Amino acid sequence: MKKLVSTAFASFALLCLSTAALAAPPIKIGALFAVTGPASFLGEPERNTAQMVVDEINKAGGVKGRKLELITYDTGGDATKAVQLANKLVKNDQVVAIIGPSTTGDSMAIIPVVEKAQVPLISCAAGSKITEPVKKWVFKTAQNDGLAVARIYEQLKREKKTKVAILTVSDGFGASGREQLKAQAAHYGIQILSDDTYGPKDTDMTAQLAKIRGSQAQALICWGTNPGPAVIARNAKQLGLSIPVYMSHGVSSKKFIELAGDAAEGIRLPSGKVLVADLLPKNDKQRNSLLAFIKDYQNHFKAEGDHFGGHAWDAVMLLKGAIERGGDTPAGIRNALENTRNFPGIGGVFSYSAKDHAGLTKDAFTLVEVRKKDWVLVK
Amino acid sequence: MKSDRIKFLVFALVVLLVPLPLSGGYLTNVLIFVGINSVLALGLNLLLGYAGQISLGQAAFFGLGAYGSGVLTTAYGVNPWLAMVAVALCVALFAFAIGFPVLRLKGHYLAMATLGVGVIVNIALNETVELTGGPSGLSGIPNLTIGSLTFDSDLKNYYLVWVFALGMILLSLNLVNSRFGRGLRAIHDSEVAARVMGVNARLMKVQVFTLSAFMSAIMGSLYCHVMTFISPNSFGFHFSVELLTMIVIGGLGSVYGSILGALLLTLLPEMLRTFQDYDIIVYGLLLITMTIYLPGGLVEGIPALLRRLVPARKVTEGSDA
Amino acid sequence: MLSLNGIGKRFGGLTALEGISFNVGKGSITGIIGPNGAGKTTLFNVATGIYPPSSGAVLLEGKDISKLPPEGRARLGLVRTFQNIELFGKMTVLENVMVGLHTQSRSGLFACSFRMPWQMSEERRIRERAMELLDFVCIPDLAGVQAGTLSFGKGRLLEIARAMALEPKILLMDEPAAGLNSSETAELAELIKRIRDLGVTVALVEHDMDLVMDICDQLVVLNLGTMLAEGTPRQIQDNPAVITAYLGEE
Amino acid sequence: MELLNQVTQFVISGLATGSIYALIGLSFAIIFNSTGIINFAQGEFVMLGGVLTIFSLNVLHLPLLAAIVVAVAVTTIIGLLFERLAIRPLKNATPLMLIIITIGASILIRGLVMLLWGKDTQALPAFSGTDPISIAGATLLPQHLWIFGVTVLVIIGCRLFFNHTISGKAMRACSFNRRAANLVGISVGRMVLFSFVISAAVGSLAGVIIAPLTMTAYDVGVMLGLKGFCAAIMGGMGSGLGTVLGGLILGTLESLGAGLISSGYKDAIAFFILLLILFIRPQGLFKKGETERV
Repeated sequence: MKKLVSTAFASFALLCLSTAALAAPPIKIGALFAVTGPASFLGEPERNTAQMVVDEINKAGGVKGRKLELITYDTGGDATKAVQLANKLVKNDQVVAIIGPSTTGDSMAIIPVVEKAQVPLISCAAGSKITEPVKKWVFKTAQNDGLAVARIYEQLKREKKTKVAILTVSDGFGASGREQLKAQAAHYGIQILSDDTYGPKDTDMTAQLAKIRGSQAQALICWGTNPGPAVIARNAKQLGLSIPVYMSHGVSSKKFIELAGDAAEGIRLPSGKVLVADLLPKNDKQRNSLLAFIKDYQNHFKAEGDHFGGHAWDAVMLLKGAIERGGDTPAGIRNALENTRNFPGIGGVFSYSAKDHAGLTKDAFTLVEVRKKDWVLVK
Repeated sequence: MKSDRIKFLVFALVVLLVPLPLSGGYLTNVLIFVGINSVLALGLNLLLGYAGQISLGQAAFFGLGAYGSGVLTTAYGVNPWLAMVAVALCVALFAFAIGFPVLRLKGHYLAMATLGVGVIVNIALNETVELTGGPSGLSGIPNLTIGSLTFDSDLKNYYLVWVFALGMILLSLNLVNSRFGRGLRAIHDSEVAARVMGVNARLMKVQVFTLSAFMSAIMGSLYCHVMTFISPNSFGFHFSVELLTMIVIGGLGSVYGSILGALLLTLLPEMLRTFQDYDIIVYGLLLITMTIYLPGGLVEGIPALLRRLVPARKVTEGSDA
Repeated sequence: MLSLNGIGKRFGGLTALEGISFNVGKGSITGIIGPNGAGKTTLFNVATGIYPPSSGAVLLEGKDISKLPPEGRARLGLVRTFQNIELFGKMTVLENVMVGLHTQSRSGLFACSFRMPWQMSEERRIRERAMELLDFVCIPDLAGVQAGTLSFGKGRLLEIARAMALEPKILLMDEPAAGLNSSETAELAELIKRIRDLGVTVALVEHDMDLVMDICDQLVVLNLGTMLAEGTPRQIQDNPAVITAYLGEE
Repeated sequence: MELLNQVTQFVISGLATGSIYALIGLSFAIIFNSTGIINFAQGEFVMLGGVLTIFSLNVLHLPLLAAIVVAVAVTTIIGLLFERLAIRPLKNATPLMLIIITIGASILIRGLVMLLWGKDTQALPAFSGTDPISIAGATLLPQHLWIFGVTVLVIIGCRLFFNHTISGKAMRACSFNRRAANLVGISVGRMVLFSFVISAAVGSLAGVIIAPLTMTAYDVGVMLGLKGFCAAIMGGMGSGLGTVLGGLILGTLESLGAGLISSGYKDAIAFFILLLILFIRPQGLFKKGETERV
């Protein structure tokens, strides 16, 4: 009898607890992604991943017993819309933090909004000027372009190649890469012999490549997102361009190999480790996160998770950690974020500090090469 | 004449009172952009709805205004108000210069030429990286100030933008109901007849083109100071088409129609929240169905619908009694 | 008044007009007649500057106006109406006439948008003058009607009022009686005479021979782009070449 | 010597790209010639050709030839529906309304394709391999030869159709004078429909044969359409050699501009030339002037 009462009591208590957990209002997180428009190749996997991670967290009981509610809006890659929607998240939805936007332009546009409203922002865009100089409320998960550039230049230096040609796409991604390529060249003793661009919708780059073929360049570095680089790979093969071709992390997905076909063979690029998760040594810090992300993404979307989705994964997980440690107020979350150390994510191992809101080192990138339609690590 | 004045006063009063119940909320922010888009749409409507000359490059003038002010104030520290006036005058001059050859063209050729101007300006904004920051955009543009008053909140910006907008709306209303406006409408109906009536069609077309460029440039300057960040893809072909959609939906050849169209299309993403990815399809469908079934836009369509409904109800009431 | 000197006009390889020369006397009513395809409307288009002539010159009061655009010629007092009535259909009848008064007023873009005082008084003046003109063609009651909804006959009257608004020295009318019934044509004849009595020279292209013979002082006959004859209605009626052109070879 | 080699390559590449523009330009001209409409949704027909072929190939697992036939057929039906649903209902359409409607249609088609097949770029395998062919020190791909070949076939086809068949002659008659054509018993409505059907077929065929080179996605139509339109304007909107020459010149100038002047301003150069032509010779580079009749 006594036993029965205590069991009943215990179960009642448990029931109370769980209803309390259910009754607690969810923690609202805002998300802005360029799901449509020219940057949708970023926004779509990011939105998918963010929703997926939030669902997984809620399934596992939420954060400190409270559910997360993700409120996602599509910016269409339009700065004006991004600002309106950021305002909406802050003022109407009263979110405690915002993840995204996908592009550097959208991110730069909404920084004044979040700074003024004092809501932490974890951007998923790559441009280094988002967190340089450091803004109090702004963090980012996507690796800085500068890190990718450094990775390529290091390799070239090792191979004693000093003359390069660069070919960048004329959008935000390419412009930022171009800036970094030019800024860091001197530091690695590299000389840029030709500096060309192409339009995001161009279908033939043989003119630029023929010009590069005629120069003394020892390597070609191309900065763009699909489909441009695939066109360049094909055109380079058509022209019989013999120098090694380096791409950016903008095309580090199977899609690039699929689009470029045979022409992709031998092309190298810096990539987040998500591409080569199964090739990583057992003791790699990121291994567990990477494998979990890839498995989840495969289960949900029957597709390969790429590092763009990874940016959103990192953003949500960093936020989860920050809420656990700092509570559910914007200020608490911000402080906890800034104190995040050695968080193994998809993009790399994050360590934020008061002086660094980007949180990654160049170890975030590995250099990979296409061999037999798959990626291999460059030793 | 009198009733036009009263209509405008009521409209202005509504505009000035609307933000009060919103208490600086999110909607205030959206309404700032409604104000900007209203004037942009109005500029295009003067050109397209009144004079009958299409432009698919309106976003270029808006962009030049925004970048002109943005660059002058950030890189050269020019006084923002001075920059606004100087830039608007330069943009107007530019429009005046290209207006003569461009507006000699008609119909599809005119559409293509204005589109070409838009594309070239957009490429120039993208490529002059040293000046404009290129595709990554231009940030750190200061807010406008008057004395010690800084326009740094949504509410202040709302009144800033709408004071300009109301002024331009009033001037446009005056214009379309005058000798000049009659000339434009005459050109729209029959350019040959208008010219035979002694209307200098070529010059008037260029003048109204210049005026719309001037209005767009002023709004561009305001936009850059409100946003404090600008990037070239806000001023591309896509936006020109959006402006076109606004006036087609609101009402070609109607000042208030332009504003209605701007209001609806700026709030549309809000209303289509449930559709998410489908809004691009809704745009397309709206353009087609409105042109086929409601070529006068909503300003003509709504009253027509009401007229059709009201007598219908009277009949039913009568049959009840 | 209006002199055409050796006017020729070619479209591609097709010759529409060749060697047309005649004078329209001041204060007269001159009729230009000819079978279909004779080039009458083309001649009007050249005279009013809608087409540039391929050869020859157009002189108004002795001054060469060949290089002027239509609006420039209108300002000098050379005004026309159209065969298929070119009204501004979406504007009201009154507004149509007010467009005709365009050359009688000066307010530009700035004055109009800022409602300068002189612009306001000019606007009032134009409005009053437009009403007078509607009175002149006897349709003052239609002032507020949308022009596109007018019957053909009323449209014709409006077009004439609008043309008169320009205070023309010479008015060219392209088939004014086309599409009118007989009573409307009779009214038109009266109206044209009243216009002439105001001191305006009139030239008209017309198929309605009764009308032409009734009101014209002088006739010019075109055939296949060339001038066939010139003279008073009586002379033309008896001209064998004209009879052949109209009735064909026996 | 090296410069000469480069220039040869620029020219050859330009001609290859130019023939793509030419083919799309031809499909513009077909509609314009019989209706006076510039179809701003023309680029979407091109896109549909490529996207539908890939869909038939990858999802329906059809062989390449069958996939192409399906793609062209479906696009043609879409062209037909477009004319029926969006162009036909307009009474007394002004050019302005037609511009707005065709822009609306292009947005709609693009949106539907995006929803149905996603936003990813996809590639079609080349028809005859990817081994480059060397010509005078410059290289081409076998796919370029396909494009040249199809362009030539389409020109010949148009010639034969417009000059030697009843329907073709009737369509030309409509372009000269609609009212007169109607009077002699030609159904103008049917000819307009015809022109949309043929143009959709040609456009989608262009889309199919260029897909292995340029790859395809829901939004490739915009730029290709604009360039095709430039080509057609340069050629004076004719459905023959003029447009083809226009396309080839545009492609070559673009390629030379990218190679010798500035790759960033490549498109600006193309549009600048377009503007110059519109200003100086609105009737196109190869046509004699005609006076507009009032």
